[in-house]
Amino acid sequence: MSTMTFGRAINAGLRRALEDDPKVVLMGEDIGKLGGVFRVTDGLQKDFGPHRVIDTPLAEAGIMGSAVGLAYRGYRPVVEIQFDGFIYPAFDQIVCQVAKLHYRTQGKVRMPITIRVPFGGGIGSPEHHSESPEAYFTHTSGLRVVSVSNPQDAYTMLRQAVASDDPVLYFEPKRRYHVKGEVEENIELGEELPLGSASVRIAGSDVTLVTYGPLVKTAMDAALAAADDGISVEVIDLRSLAPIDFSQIEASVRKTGRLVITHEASRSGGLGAEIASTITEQCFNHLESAPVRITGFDIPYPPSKLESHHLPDLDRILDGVDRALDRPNSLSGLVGRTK
Amino acid sequence: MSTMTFGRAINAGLRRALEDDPKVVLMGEDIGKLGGVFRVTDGLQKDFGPHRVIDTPLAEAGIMGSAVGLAYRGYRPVVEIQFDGFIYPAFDQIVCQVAKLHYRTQGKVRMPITIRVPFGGGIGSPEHHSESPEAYFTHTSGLRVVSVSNPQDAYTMLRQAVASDDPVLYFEPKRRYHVKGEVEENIELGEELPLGSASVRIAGSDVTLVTYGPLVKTAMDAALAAADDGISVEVIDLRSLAPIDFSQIEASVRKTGRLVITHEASRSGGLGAEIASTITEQCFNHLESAPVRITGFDIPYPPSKLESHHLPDLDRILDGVDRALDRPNSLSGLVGRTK
Amino acid sequence: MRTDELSNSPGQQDSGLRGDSGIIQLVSPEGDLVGDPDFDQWVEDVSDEQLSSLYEDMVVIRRIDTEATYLQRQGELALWPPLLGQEAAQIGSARALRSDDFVFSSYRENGVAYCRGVHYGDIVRVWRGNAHSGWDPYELNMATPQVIIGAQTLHATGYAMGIKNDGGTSVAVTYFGDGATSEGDVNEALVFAASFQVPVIFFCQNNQWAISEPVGLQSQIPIASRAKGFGIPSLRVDGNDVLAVMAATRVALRRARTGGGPTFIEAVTYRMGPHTTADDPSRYRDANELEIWAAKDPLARVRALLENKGIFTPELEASVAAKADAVAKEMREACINMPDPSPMDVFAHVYSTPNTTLETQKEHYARYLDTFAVASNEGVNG
Amino acid sequence: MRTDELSNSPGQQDSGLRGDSGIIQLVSPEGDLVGDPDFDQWVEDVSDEQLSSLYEDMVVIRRIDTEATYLQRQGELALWPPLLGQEAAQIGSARALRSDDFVFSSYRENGVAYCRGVHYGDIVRVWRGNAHSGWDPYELNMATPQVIIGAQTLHATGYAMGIKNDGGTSVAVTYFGDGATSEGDVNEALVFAASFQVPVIFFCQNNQWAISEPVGLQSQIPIASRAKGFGIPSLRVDGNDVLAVMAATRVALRRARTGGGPTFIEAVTYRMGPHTTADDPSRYRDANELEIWAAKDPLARVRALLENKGIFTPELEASVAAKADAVAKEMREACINMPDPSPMDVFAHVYSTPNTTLETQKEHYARYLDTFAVASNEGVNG
Ligand SMILES: Cc1ncc(C[n+]2csc(CCOP(=O)(O)OP(=O)(O)O)c2C)c(N)n1
Ligand SMILES: Cc1ncc(C[n+]2csc(CCOP(=O)(O)OP(=O)(O)O)c2C)c(N)n1
Ligand SMILES: [Mg+2]
Ligand SMILES: [Mg+2]
Repeated sequence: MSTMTFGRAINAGLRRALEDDPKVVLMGEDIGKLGGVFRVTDGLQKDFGPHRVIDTPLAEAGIMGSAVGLAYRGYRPVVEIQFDGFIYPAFDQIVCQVAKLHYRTQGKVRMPITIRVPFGGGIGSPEHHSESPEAYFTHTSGLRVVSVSNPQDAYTMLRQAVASDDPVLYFEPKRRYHVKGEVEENIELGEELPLGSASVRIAGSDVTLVTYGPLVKTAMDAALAAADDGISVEVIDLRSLAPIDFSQIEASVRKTGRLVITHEASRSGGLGAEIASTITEQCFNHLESAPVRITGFDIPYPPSKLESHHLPDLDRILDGVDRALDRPNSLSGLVGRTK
Repeated sequence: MSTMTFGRAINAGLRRALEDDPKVVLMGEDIGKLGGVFRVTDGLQKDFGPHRVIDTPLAEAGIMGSAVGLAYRGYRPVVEIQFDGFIYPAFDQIVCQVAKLHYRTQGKVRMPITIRVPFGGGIGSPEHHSESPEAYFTHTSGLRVVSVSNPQDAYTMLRQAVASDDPVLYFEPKRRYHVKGEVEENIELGEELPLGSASVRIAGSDVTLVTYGPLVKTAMDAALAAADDGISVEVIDLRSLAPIDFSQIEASVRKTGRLVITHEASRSGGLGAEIASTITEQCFNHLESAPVRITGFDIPYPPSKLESHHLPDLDRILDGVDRALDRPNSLSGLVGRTK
Repeated sequence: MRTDELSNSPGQQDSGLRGDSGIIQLVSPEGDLVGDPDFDQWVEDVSDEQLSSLYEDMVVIRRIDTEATYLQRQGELALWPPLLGQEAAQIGSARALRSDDFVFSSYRENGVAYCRGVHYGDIVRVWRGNAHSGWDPYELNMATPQVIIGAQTLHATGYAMGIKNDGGTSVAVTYFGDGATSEGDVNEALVFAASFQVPVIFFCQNNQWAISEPVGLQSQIPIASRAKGFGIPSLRVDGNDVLAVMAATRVALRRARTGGGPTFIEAVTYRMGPHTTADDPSRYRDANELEIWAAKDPLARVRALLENKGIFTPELEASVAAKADAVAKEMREACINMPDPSPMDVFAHVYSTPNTTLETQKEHYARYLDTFAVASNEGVNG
Repeated sequence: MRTDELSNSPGQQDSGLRGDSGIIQLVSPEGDLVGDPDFDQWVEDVSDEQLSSLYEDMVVIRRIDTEATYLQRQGELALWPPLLGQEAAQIGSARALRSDDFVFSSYRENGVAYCRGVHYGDIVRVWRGNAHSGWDPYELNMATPQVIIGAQTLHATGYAMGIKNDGGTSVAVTYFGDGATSEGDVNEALVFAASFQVPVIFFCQNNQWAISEPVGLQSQIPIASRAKGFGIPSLRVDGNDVLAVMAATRVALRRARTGGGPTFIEAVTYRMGPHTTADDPSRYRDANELEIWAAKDPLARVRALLENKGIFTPELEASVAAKADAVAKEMREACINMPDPSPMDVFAHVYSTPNTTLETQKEHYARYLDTFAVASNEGVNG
């Protein structure tokens, strides 16, 4: 057990994966000598060589398509997409190849590819550097999608992702790279919770607050603030975005009767919609109010001077908690159009 | 007013757009002499010349990116994507450029691009020819997304799409191309309902059934079948998928208290989720049961011999109506896990 | 002929590559040996027997093509993409491969699949709508057909990166069309292949058309020139000359096996049929173009060569016809008797590990189907 | 110097293009005229005064670069991508353009923006985080910086399709880096440009690096060769020689304006600074590489030429310095005094027409913000 930053924990997970399995290769732009723009792959090329840690030409479709070819050959590529907003040139290869090859070949060809994507906003970056594209992938059958919220999960789930025989999109909350935490590296992968499980971060009884990735910390802060007002918030960290661990959310909502979901991605068609509608189906008679979504707006990611107005923060989450609890809130008085 | 097929109606709309505005150009693969693989552009290159109706090289990013450049220059490109499954190589240009340029330039640069996409299944095609990718685009801020369900709407909304100063994804239900209907071509665009409006196809009082594109016909058939059982189904054709005309759905659900949504696209993160969760927010106290989603499964589009098991049909929709009405249905007896 | 037989290139030196101007041709349309100082040596080991066998292959795959077209017309197949006219390009290249080479093809390479040893029924499985893949890629060392134009070229390149990492001597071979060369994927594949100098062959069948689009819309200069701008040597070969295609492929294979990196081959040929059975070429191309190319028919050419060599005997003709008949019959029967997939197969193999969301949907659909079973049982009993 | 002044190419004939071997250089690093029989004529009209003005441009943009770097260190900018070392490539090309030519650039072409007449504060607007675009593209005839590598090359190609359709004589010019040449978009742009023979110039600044990746990872042969495989003529030019760059650009412009179609120019230069202010090049490149290129500094070269010509006077030096100071001051002040966007701007211009869903979100957010106003008012009053 040692203390390390989020970024270091992923680095340690990658190192271990490279050590354990000669078929693991890392691919991406600037991941070699530079160690990636976030230094997550720092030192790995030096230690494992340029054939295991591969600086690729600047072409995302090329990276993804050649990872598919490597997987055909029995490799387990771990691909780094430099920033969320640069994943789209690879979209075709992800959606039509990575996601579908196992189905297409009736299980003959496996695609054990891990796609690491630093994502989300809050770091004052220019356009295309702060996006939350996860819903595109959770709507794509054949992929697994996860997001991590603390160094231990980052380590454990990275290793689980690499070990998975199915392709995994692994979303790293870039604004948390420098957060530190305790990490136990001597884990038995087989004994860990499966990749698809959510985790209750704070237990509570009045309202269920579901989130993932960068907003887990914000949600926990909100729960603490709410506690000061005597409101008991249960915070669930999804961890797996596809499939979603609905059983845990369901159990929580049966207890609280109230649900708030928060994410940075735009509202329309975001994960909040899937969670709200599935939970409504599963818990209709237990819900005391409509599930509330606190999300980024339906806008392109704004210039950084405006990002604080787009990103859900503690206050907006608390306003959502108030709405779920039918307490006075910013929408009070607006009848019907409760949006 | 004359009778024409769905495909012909779009052809007529394109022809009129080409006649009315010299800045309208069509672009795509095989749209010239061949008239497109569905013959939707039949005869247009002959009549307007290869500079207005442009057969492009086989490269979707190239088509979309050069359409962006043409729009910069004041043109109004109408792009044909040959099949739904071939839109992904253009995804980056659509998501990062077409959708964002107006926002990026604070309104200085407009992107009046129409992207025509024959979509959906049911025609016995090989892989990648039957997909329903609309949710990727409805989750993308900056785009308008529509789907049409009859020749008149196909004609009118195509012309509205071309006239729109914002980019429009125009999804054509390919299995309905040969359906015939009356089309009035002498329309005043300014007097038409806006592009963003839904339409009640069948009025009803027991349950609201929302759909779009190819399933509108199936939903209407289901409503007729339900009527035989004494159930009055109100069928709403969304027409606009982004933005969604929630006011009409809301009005209907306030009346019926029950909601079923059906689409071909996979369930997780599909439009059904957005509609169910928004309507739950807006009508929580009017809902008598949880909104029900009858959709394609969370699988890649299956081989054509299996597609009838993936696509919602009349029976599955009726089963969903039964669920919404708490009548005996395929899930009866399954407590809680009502999925 | 077995796959490996022709794959042992004889001991020639790599003869280097020609400029754009020269199309490699070893046999004229009249069946005469042209006499090529550079490339003849690459096929000088091809015996009369092997030549006859190449002819047999070409006749058989033409027959497969015809039979599949019939099956489509009879409603047994949903669609079929004929390879008529491209037999020499496919047989000449595929027969040069070793069985451990790995092929990534497009949808039209059914002749290549035949050479890789596919079960005949498996050729049509996809086109009947029964499955998305006709065979196990690892059994034939050939990926199943790729529908997304150009995508497979990157897979081949990545696979070749793997071969190189493994220190292997096999080669990844990717087939694609002239139209595909416009796609970003193909160009990125050239970038990666050149950058990593991996053993991959880019085999472009320039059949002059991409559905209704003539090759000139994709490139106004020979397609083979494209590769040079990426630092990849290329060969332009008469794609209707089975020996020339084999020679070019062997040159490229030799280079790849000996660490020389990628090669691009443009096989200049012609799609004599429609794009698919759903296409109507009369809308976009002149009948006389077809005539011109019919005069260069790849089968007629190898037959003329055999005749000129005096080895085209009635026995050969009969045995080839018998083989073609047998293959066609086997394919037809396998096709017609192919069992439909069962409804619950729709959920199979989305993931290799259980997925809770999908399991729920599957469970529910099974229940739903059961309601019909119950209903119809009730009907029967009641 | 005004934009249009140098854009009237003199009456030379198109001299044709060189092979890969020759890099066009008109002025040696020591400031001597090399004497080029083909290309000298393309800049023979450049007067002493104009040469001094080019020098001024280069000094000014280097100063802009330095000032912006300071502003970033001082926390006034979030980020800055320096163009240090690439002044000749940007000024030599941009000053050759007409004002009605349209530029589609990447993020590093602030020197080009300067030549297009940008307000100095607008250069840094994006990097301060105030907006995604610094200026109105139609005012400068220059699109605002593109962050997605290579995407703008397709926009330029499409724009040029429009010019051709309109029968115009302007030219679309797109700037991109060596790294960008690996992206599918850039290669597809070459396909479209060649196929439609449109007036577009592909201006690649090969500054040897794509962040930490050396150009050899993208291509092992000169980047200029890439275009030829698409049927597009190309020029390879010493990107640190402002006159050579101008000559090459004028050749390409002439071809484009007279219906000759696209040209690809590779300007061989060097990124002397970090990729951006967030980058640390010491992690991946040798200090002595920088030294080698410092000896070829583009500013030093034109200054030496002016000295050799005897026109580098103290007055010139002083006036250039004064201009640079003034520009830097204006930019700094505009930057520091730039008003923050107001919260509700976050919703502005997503669509050009009202969007019901977004209107609802906007309305709600306004109400939400009001609750704070009320709260703080209450605080004040209470
Ligand atoms: C990405 C993509 N875009 C479009 C299509 C539709 N399409 C199928 S085949 C074809 C033409 C391919 O031409 P070519 O590459 O020359 O191969 P050929 O059919 O001649 O063998 C097109 C446009 C596709 N399958 N994939
Ligand atoms: C599609 C995409 N992928 C990755 C990036 C991240 N990125 C920004 S600049 C850069 C290097 C670009 O190198 P080059 O094209 O040579 O231009 P230069 O920075 O040298 O001017 C990279 C990889 C991006 N902006 N867009
Ligand atoms: Mg072709
Ligand atoms: Mg560079």
